[in-house]
Amino acid sequence: MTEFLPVLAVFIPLLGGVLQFLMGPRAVPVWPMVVSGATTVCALALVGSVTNQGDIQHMLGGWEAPLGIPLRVDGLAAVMLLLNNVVGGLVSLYALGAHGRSGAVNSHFWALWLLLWGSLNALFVSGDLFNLYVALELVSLSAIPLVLVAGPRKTVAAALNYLHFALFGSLVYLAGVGLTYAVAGSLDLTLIAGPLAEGGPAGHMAAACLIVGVLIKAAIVPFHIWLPAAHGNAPAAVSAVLSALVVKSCMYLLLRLWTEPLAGITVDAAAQLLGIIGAAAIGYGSVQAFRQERLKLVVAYSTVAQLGYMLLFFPMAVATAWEGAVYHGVAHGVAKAALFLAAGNVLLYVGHDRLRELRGLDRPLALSVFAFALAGVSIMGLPPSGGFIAKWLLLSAALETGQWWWALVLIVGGFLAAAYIFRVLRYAFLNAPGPTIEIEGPVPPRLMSWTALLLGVLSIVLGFTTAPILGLLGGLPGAAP
Amino acid sequence: MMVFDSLLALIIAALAWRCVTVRDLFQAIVTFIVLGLMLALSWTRLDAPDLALAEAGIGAGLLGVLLLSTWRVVRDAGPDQGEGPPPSPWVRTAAAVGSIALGTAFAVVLHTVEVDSDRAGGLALESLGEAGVEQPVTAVLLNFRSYDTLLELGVLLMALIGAVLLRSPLIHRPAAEDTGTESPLLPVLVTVFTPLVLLMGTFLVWAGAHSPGGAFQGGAVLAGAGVMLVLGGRLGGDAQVSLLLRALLILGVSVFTVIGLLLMPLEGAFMAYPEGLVYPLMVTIEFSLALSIGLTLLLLFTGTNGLRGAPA
Amino acid sequence: MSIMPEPFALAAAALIAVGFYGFITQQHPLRRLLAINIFGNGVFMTLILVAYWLPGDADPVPHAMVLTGIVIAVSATAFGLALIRRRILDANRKQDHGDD
Amino acid sequence: MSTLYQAMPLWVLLISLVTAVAVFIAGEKWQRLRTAFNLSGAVLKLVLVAIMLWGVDLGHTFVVHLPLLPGLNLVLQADALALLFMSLSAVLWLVTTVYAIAYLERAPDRARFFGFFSLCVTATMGIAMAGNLFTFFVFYELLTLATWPLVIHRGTDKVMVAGRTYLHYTLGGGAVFLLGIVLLYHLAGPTDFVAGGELLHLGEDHAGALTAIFVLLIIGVGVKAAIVPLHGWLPTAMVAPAPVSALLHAVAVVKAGAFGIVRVVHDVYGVELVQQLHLGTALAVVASITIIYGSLRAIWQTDLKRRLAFSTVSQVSYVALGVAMGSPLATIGGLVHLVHQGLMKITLFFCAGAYAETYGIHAIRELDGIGRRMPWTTAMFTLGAFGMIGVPPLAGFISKWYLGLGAVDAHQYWVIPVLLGSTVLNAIYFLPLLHRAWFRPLAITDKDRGEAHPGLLWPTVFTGLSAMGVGLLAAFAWSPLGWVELIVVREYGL
Repeated sequence: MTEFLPVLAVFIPLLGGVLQFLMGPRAVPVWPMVVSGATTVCALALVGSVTNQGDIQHMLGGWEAPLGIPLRVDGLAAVMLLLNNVVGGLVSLYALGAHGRSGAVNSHFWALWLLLWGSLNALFVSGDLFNLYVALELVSLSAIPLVLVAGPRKTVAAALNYLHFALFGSLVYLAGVGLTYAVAGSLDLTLIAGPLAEGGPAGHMAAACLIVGVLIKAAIVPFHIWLPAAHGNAPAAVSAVLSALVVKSCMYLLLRLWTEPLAGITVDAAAQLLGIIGAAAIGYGSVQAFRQERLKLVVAYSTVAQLGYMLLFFPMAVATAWEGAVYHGVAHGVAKAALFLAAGNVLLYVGHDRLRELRGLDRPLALSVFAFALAGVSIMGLPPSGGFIAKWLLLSAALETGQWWWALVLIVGGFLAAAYIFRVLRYAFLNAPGPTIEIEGPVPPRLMSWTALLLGVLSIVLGFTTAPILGLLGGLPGAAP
Repeated sequence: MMVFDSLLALIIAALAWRCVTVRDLFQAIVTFIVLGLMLALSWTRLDAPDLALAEAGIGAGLLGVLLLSTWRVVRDAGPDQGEGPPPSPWVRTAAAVGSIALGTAFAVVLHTVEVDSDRAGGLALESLGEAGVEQPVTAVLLNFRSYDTLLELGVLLMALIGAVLLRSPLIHRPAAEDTGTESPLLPVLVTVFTPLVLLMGTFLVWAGAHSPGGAFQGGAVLAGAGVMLVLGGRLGGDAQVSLLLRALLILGVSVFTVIGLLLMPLEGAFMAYPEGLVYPLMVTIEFSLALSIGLTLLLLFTGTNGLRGAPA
Repeated sequence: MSIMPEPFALAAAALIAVGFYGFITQQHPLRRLLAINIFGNGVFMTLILVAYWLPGDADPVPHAMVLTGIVIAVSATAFGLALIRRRILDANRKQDHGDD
Repeated sequence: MSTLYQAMPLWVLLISLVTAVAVFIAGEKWQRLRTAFNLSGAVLKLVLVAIMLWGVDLGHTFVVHLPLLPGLNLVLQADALALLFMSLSAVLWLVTTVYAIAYLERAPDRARFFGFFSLCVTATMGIAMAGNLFTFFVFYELLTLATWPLVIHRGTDKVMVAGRTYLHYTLGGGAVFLLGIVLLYHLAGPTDFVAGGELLHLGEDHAGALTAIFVLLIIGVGVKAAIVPLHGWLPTAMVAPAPVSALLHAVAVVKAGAFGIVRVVHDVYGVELVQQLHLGTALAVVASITIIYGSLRAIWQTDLKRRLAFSTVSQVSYVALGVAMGSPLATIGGLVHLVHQGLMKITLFFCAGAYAETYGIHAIRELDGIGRRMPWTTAMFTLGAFGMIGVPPLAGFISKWYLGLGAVDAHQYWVIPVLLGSTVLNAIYFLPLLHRAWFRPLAITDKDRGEAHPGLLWPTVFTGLSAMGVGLLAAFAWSPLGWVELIVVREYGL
């Protein structure tokens, strides 16, 4: 039974989304909630069985590699599945409040969201290079229409820009897949490391294409230009998923590719370059976040910055850095979802999210502001929170490898994050004359406030659950235990 | 043949260059369509008739019609649809240098790559007997790597939902405008050719099991027939989508998934088929795929929720 | 592989280079989509060459990949065209009729 | 039973955390329920701490481990030193809560205030019980985060500027501290707080690195302890409501910093290593400079709370001075000042708050003649001020006496003029206040409203009398001095 779980984790939401499309508005919200629940349960069962019994592999169609496509769930995939489905489940609950009423657009929202959820699961369990390309496309092409749910008029430009980059990035990745196949004759992630390493220029070209393609899709500086508009204008639930999970899935892929198929071919210069790009992303994203005048744009630029931390793994490449990078991914995912959901509640209540006019917000929206603050703690990397543990691990790794300059990047990055998070909180607590909230909208339903808060609390709780999560993750692939 | 190939390659490169650099949008689109056809031609030279068919039908044909229709919207909107200022000379130079470096690197790599002959494809050719179909590409698409194909159908469906969300139909221009520019012959052509095209599509799907063709090519041809009907005014977009149409749209992915899931406990693997049933299952899947693909492509073309027969 | 220039390999490289150039320099969203598709065609050509280089029959695996890739690229492009149309419609409709 | 008993640190921590959550949930609406939660939490905590005091006195150990990473644990342990700080916090939390309920009677956002107030105490308890630097840091930063909303509670533009200054200092200090910890763990591996430290064996080979790390760690905790030149935030943070200032100065923030200095010197490096690296004298010099500088600045302040703030800058460094000299007697003086200064300073701030709340008095010149209107409050103020100056037999005298003995013991004779100078300066900035309050004609023109609200007065009387009591009863075993002697005996293995 356990070997069927990966398939179910992918196809319960995928089929659920397809059937939602078939049934239309009448099925909202019962059917999507049933599917969300089933998906979460199934995925958590999968994670549980990986925890207990180790890696799971399922050869699709019964064909052995390299002919068939393997589904594999190892520690890294299990951790990402855990993140994806916990955040996904909570976002579904939030969306029940935001998109729970019947209606054509809401029906499409649920269909797309379930499809996206399944696509992300598909990405995490895939063990095949080309299948990962298809999964990447699935993720992008369900994510982009989701942006439009906020109303096409204000999102169409952002969606178009997003599509350009997503499409281009995946074609670059596909070029890498093609070259890899030429050199290795296989697409199975476990079979291509050796041939790629001996592949000469073609091997290097393949590796470069794979990495650059994923970087484009992950919105890493300088390929980030599509991200703020898309993440900043989408509906709150979608922004949360995009920032917490979608770009994260690309970072996951980068970690996976780098440590497994490309392990023999990566050169130190490339690793250092990735680290420098990461540092640039941290600096640029944070400064931009500080300069934004709209709450959701602050959060969106914060994503640009936070993704940079995961790139710091590559130059250090020791077990501590590995754990730090993955843990950062998890912590950021949870915290960023909380931030966007809280921002969504603000938007619902105030009708806009212009920072300067959000004075005294903590009185009507105490729960959401509190959720924002809790998640902010993790984003700043302050204890006790998941973000702090990740920062601690990365700091340790920087000293362990003698590359102390990354430690400086981490410390400065923390300050910059504090600057933009406290700037938002300052306005929320401000009780001084100035532009204030004019039209008070509906108070967000409890469900929406509490899911945001729950995610905020989770991002703090992650500061104490390191041992089980890192135990599930396992050590750096290929390193001596 | 070397000369012919070289000439073809040169034409391809030149067309690509022209498509990117030509000032006029219409010419760029036409160049792109011709480029697609030239690519199809070159791919027949590379032992890939299936792909040539697909490229000609989908990549050049269907996409070409879609591009031209969109071009009309752009043209009607007036001249000022360019996005922002043109890039600075510095950007141009950097892009030129970058692309030359990229192209050179690719050319070098493609000439020096030591291809591994012991590969999955060889295995696929050897295992054709177990796949239920004789055509190797169909075998890979529907059996060995059927999971990719299944997910790909998801991509199609998502693109469709996205287009529906946009509510930017192509085919609701006032009919009076259109009739002036279109040939009076068109309705006749449509009447004559549509059944033929439909027949051809069906044949392509069925033939996919043995010879070049298959669900995608067949689906594309079906969509082509639909496009002809739409252009001929026989079929129009509709803001509402009927349950039947939705059912047909998801037929492919549902049949594929449900068969896979139902047989999973029996066969011990998702999308594994019992030996005796392989062929009928393949054909069932293939036809439902073609139908869904065709309809999806057609709806992507009309950009509407649904379809309805238009009054003559 | 021989050192003899292979015309189609050069064509693939040219498509990739030109597509990349267009992606960077084109401002119009439709032109940019065309450039991306040209880049994609270069990638597909590469895959077909890889298939072609298998001794004996052509390798069906890259062919299947290309077929999948074409369908994905076309549907994404079709969606992109819908986006472009919507954008133009919005730009034209100064007096909007609301979003949903 | 035994596991539950062993896990006492966790319960003590949770009780204020749960109180915080309950207060947040009760919200603005249910004021009585909220107050009930608040007070019962504070009382319950006091009971738990009393049980632990009794346990530690009997030699029980309380340790809770939560493994986070291989070799990295969250450790809560209650040793005698921890309990010194915990008892102070638990008592003053209850008192301050009562005071704050009265003080904020009609103010808005009370739920937020009391929620973060409880969170602040949680953090302080965590700091007290932290069993290693990592745990210490976790709660140290939590304290920063929990106090920020209290500092900016009023939400005006001016307050926000102060809040920003506060963050600049504390987050900066936190980052330096973190760097120090990571470097130390990298050098020596994760080590728990142990009397005498575990780093002595590294002293030979890594003297430079250890010195650098020591400096980083002291800067990290020195920011909160307001050691010159890291004290800038403290006078600015005076914009906070009076109970917050009281808490910040007497219990939570500055004490956390001072307590951190004690932990670093005693339980991470160990007195022996600190002396071996010549860091003790350096720290003592910095502390002395702070003592004199703070007192000097206090003289020129015209605002009552600001004068008290600079007084705090000065007084807290007595703790650092005591531990830096490395003699048992000086350590006794420093540690006992942790408690004594807390009681005295909180009394003074309570009085300042009562003056401000009752007659709107902020500037020192407005104090003229207030002793006749508010005799009890002013009497307590007088007690606190005399204590600060070090008039025998009040609490401050005990501290200074032991510091002086310690200086002689450690042959650091230059410290004695510092202590004497500080005493003179204390007198210079406190005595005129008392003179004004008792002997000048009344300055304010408001109508006579008599004494402060009982909710403000009684906590003040309690802390004022305690400040006197711990001095008078210092010879008893259960006095702070007795307890500190126990700590020092255990610490130095005498």
